[in-house]
Amino acid sequence: MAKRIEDLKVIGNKHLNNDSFILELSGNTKIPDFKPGQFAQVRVDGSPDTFLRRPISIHDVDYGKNAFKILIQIAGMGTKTLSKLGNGDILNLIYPLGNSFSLPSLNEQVLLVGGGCGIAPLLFLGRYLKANGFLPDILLGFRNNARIIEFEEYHTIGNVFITTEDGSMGEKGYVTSHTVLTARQYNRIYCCGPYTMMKAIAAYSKNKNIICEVSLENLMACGIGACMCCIVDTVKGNLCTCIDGPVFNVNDLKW
Amino acid sequence: MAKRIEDLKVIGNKHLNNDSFILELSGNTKIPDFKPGQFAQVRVDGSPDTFLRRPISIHDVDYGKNAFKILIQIAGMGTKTLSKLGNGDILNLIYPLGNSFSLPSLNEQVLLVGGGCGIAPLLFLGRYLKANGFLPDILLGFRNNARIIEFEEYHTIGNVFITTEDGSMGEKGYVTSHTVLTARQYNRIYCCGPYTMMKAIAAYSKNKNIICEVSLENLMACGIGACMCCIVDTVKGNLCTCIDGPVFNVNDLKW
Amino acid sequence: MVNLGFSIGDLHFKNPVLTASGTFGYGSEFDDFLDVSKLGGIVLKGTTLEPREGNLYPRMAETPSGMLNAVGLQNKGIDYFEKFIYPRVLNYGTNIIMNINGSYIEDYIALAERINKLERIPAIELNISCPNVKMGGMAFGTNLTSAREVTREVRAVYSKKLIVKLSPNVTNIVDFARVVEEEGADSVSLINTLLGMSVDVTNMRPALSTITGGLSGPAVKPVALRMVWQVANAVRIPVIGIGGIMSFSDALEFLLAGASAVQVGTASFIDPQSSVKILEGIENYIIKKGFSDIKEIVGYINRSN
Amino acid sequence: MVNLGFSIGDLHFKNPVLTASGTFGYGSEFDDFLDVSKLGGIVLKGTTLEPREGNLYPRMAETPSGMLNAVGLQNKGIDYFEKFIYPRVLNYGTNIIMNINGSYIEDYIALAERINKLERIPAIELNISCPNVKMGGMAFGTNLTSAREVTREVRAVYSKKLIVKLSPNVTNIVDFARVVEEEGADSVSLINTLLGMSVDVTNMRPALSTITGGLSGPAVKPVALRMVWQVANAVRIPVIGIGGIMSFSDALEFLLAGASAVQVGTASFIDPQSSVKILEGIENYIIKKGFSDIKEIVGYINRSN
Ligand SMILES: Cc1cc2nc3c(=O)[nH]c(=O)nc-3n(C[C@H](O)[C@H](O)[C@H](O)COP(=O)(O)OP(=O)(O)OC[C@H]3O[C@@H](n4cnc5c(N)ncnc54)[C@H](O)[C@@H]3O)c2cc1C
Ligand SMILES: Cc1cc2nc3c(=O)[nH]c(=O)nc-3n(C[C@H](O)[C@H](O)[C@H](O)COP(=O)(O)OP(=O)(O)OC[C@H]3O[C@@H](n4cnc5c(N)ncnc54)[C@H](O)[C@@H]3O)c2cc1C
Ligand SMILES: Cc1cc2nc3c(=O)[nH]c(=O)nc-3n(C[C@H](O)[C@H](O)[C@H](O)COP(=O)(O)O)c2cc1C
Ligand SMILES: Cc1cc2nc3c(=O)[nH]c(=O)nc-3n(C[C@H](O)[C@H](O)[C@H](O)COP(=O)(O)O)c2cc1C
Ligand code: FES
Ligand code: FES
Repeated sequence: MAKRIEDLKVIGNKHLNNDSFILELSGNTKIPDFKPGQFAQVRVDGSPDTFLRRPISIHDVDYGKNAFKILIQIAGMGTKTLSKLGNGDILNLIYPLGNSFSLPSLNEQVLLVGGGCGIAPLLFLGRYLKANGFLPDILLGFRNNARIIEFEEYHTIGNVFITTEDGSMGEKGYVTSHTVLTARQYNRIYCCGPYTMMKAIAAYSKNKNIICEVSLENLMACGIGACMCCIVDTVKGNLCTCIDGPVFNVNDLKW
Repeated sequence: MAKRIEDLKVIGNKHLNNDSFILELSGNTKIPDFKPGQFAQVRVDGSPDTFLRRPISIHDVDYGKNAFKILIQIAGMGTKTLSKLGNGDILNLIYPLGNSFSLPSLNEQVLLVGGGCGIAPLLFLGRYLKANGFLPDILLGFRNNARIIEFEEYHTIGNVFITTEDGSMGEKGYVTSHTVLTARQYNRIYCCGPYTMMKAIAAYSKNKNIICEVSLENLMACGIGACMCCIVDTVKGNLCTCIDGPVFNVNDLKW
Repeated sequence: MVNLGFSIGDLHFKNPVLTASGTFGYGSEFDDFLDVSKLGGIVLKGTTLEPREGNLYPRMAETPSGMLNAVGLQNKGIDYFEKFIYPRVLNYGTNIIMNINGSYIEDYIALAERINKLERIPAIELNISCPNVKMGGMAFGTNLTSAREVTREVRAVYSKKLIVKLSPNVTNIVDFARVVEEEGADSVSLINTLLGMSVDVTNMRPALSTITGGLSGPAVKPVALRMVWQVANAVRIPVIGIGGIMSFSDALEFLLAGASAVQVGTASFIDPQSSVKILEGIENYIIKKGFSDIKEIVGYINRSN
Repeated sequence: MVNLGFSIGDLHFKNPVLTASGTFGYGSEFDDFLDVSKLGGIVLKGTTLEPREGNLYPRMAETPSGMLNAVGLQNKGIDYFEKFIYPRVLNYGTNIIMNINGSYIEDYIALAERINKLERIPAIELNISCPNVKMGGMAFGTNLTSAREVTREVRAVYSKKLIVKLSPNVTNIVDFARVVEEEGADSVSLINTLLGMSVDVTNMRPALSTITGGLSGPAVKPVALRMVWQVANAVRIPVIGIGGIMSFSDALEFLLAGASAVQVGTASFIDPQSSVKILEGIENYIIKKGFSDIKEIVGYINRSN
């Protein structure tokens, strides 16, 4: 799929909580056929502290409306500046970038695991899986119930399980301690979230011989395989998160 | 008068033509007693190309409303960014800065000469003179009638004479060729505008032994006399435009 | 019609906009965004004799108007290049320049010999900012003797155009330009990255795995421009200006200061089309200013002063 | 209560935030904005033996995340200083440091002798980035012999604290730090400005009357930080970090890299209250990180690595 650089129009900015928001974007040209797990390199205008683009996952796609969404959590000045965008504002993107989650084989039991804003790519992945005949379980971890975002959307895709660190919703603890992981058998896990969470899920999967793919969030400069800044140490040597990833099979990672 | 650094609120942004606009500003504290000719160092937020503050003159003051105006002409990214401010936006200023135009002596015939956005400080000066019992003439030069700005306001202060380079309004030519300069006798001229214009007016004044003060627009870093970047070569040596000026008697300048 | 071309000896470039090594991959990464044949040339990613894995992650840190990198020349080595990459870049329709790197002078020599035989590579850019193992890791390009030696030895085995890329981390860059000119360099390009550093205050650790790294981007432009101006006034060979060029106006600063051409680096990360946009901007400027040949503006500030 | 103080020998500073020479005037310019007695110290505008008019206008150009200046040490000379300025700065309630400059070693010596007698000036900062007339205008601070000589001669006549301010325009700043330490400097401060340049593309002329000038501001921070880290690891005397410090977080990068204190320069132009805000930010950080003495964070990145 050809990469492109394009000015898109903000047609929605929904604030989910103090530091998470969803931008809906649309353009004059037909949006590309996204694959789940792909991302965009977003130019942040009007932020003197933000020199480089910011990588942001594709969160949701509406081909009928010719629009798609990105879910962003404020981490610093770049994302903060983006949070102030309003309808009609222009956002310059290089996209779609990166590889994608692989499609499961027939009859595989699939689990999506997301933590914090790591849930961003999972919604589109979930919809994609559902469209392809899968009924994934979804396990989401948050700090507390005030931090829970987009939770309803996932119910349209499959069974949703929640953990919060303080037990204010769902099971108390981290995703890795959720009872569903012992109660049910999975053939394949897709995971995105903080590194500690992904590593724990990777260990769990390896232990149980479950196929596991994670989406990494390494620091990037170019996003298109030109700078070699975003590397991850794999069994195949240093690979670029931006073109060889962001999705990796955990067996390829030296975790 | 104590200088201050303050967040002010934009309570108006009136666009005069493609590249000139007037911001009205108000704050929580009482605005200072401005002297005509003073300026502010304006911080430009959200403009990666604008590292330093931008010096902008006080254009008009409304003590009753506790508000004042600045008139800005877009020159580059800094002023362009300011042009996009809207009501309720915050503008950080260091002000009031600089010396001021001197008050004329009793019975002096006074002329204000302005060109382009150099008219900015003259409105407040005019009001100030009027409040002190003077009836100044005002001679304004513009490129063409589309460039004429704030022309009506000056009628409330004194007689207004206009030149345009193409003759589309007032006399055709530059301010220095306007017939009022030969028709009337002045004791004192205050001038602000492009350097070539100020130099021509300075030469005219010296020739006729008229007291002439000009307001210079040198490049500034600090605006408070700390960096010595804004100097002007005078008979007293290098002086700072920001604290020894911006208003200078042309006899002190080596023009 | 304006003439935008420039030459290094008898090697002609259709225009003065090239891409900088390490910031444009092997060119094909940008195929979706621009037509490389429009450019004056492209300098490929740094190549070494043996494959290199480069430095540990994190290799990059954002800084005010710039970035630090510590990629450490990750590349698959010259063998892989010859077999798999060279066939791909053969038909680019622009000058393909190889950027060569080594830890020993012998590495550079071996590379230059190999590349001398690659018909479609008309020039190499000798990156002398690499640590010289025999000098305890001090960069070849920060020691006059090493700089001289490596240039001389490569010159001896390499018959096509030799561009030496200078390091800015020196007291007097003019000395280095003169030395490599003396040793037969056909052109100098400058600057490579400034040695910098960044600390992650939240984690109380260096931002890069290597602690220090190379600074690039607009932040370095004033230093790069000063060095290009100094060097252009000191040597006769063409000077290629590099450092923080984001816009056509930045490129023009270098040309007016004396550079015959420019390389666009970090800008390609922010806008992959930067190089072609810069080229268009230069052409428009020359037309608007009433010139007909780019040579008329090269070094203009020296003439008007 | 956290201890923020640091010392140069027996000279105590109540906290590690000073202002940089040439960016804070004589202090009184900032009276409306802050209480200078809150600061660890202020370094006055560069002083010379004779009055200087400085360079022609334009002396300043904005650059990406920074500025170039070519003020050229405009000041009224030491006589005027003693008579009219010294009486004003006497009672500032903080350490007042004089920044001294010359074209000949003799100038520095004469100045140091004079200032040695000024009771309320406990330290001088020796600016060795000035052109050495006897060396054809090459800065004292870019030649090891000149740097050594000027430090030695000033040390011989000056009995209070001697801070030598290093130039970043050198291949190896560590060599310079070591040399001035050997000659008895009590502290080093770095960096002074990087030599840079800017061209006005519209007018096709250099932006500064002097063509080249000194680059300061956030753009130089990565280079400054790298040099401070290198020097702090090489000398025993306290290192004062300078260069692009705009926020408390920038200041902390320097402290974590090994600086005992910092100077705030260009930041004071953008926010005249920068220095006190930075001080507050450092204090909060130390509390939040659970330390009680600033010394615990100085050079922290070396310990954790
Ligand atoms: C492929 C990919 C997809 C992503 N998708 C999303 C998404 O859908 N939604 C979302 O909110 N975020 C996503 N991220 C993360 C996002 O790019 C960063 O949060 C963002 O770049 C931060 O920019 P900033 O200017 O706001 O913060 P900065 O000021 O740049 O950073 C704030 C803090 O976060 C740390 N940080 C920033 N980026 C990273 C990183 N990539 N890895 C480790 N630490 C980092 C910094 O070191 C700093 O301490 C993705 C990242 C990648 C690589
Ligand atoms: C005391 C004082 C009062 C001023 N009052 C006003 C005012 O009331 N209204 C107003 O519109 N402008 C005023 N100016 C000028 C104003 O400060 C500049 O136009 C502004 O700084 C330009 O900023 P910018 O980022 O938009 O453009 P930049 O990108 O900084 O500059 C655009 C172009 O203008 C040139 N330029 C910018 N500033 C100056 C300058 N000071 N002298 C010479 N050339 C310059 C630059 O070199 C460049 O070529 C005043 C200047 C001073 C010193
Ligand atoms: C990620 C990255 C990798 C680089 N790799 C190389 C390299 O392999 N060889 C080389 O000579 N220069 C390399 N450089 C330096 C650039 O070619 C260029 O000299 C420098 O970045 C300054 O230009 P800029 O500011 O336009 O980026 C690299 C720069 C970056 C940012
Ligand atoms: C306008 C200006 C004038 C300066 N004058 C002097 C000076 O007289 N003596 C000196 O040692 N350094 C001088 N400097 C350098 C600063 O003290 C400081 O070392 C440099 O600006 C880097 O710090 P910064 O990036 O925080 O500004 C000057 C800097 C500026 C911007
Ligand atoms: S971000 Fe440049 S190669 Fe991945
Ligand atoms: S602008 Fe700094 S002294 Fe005038």
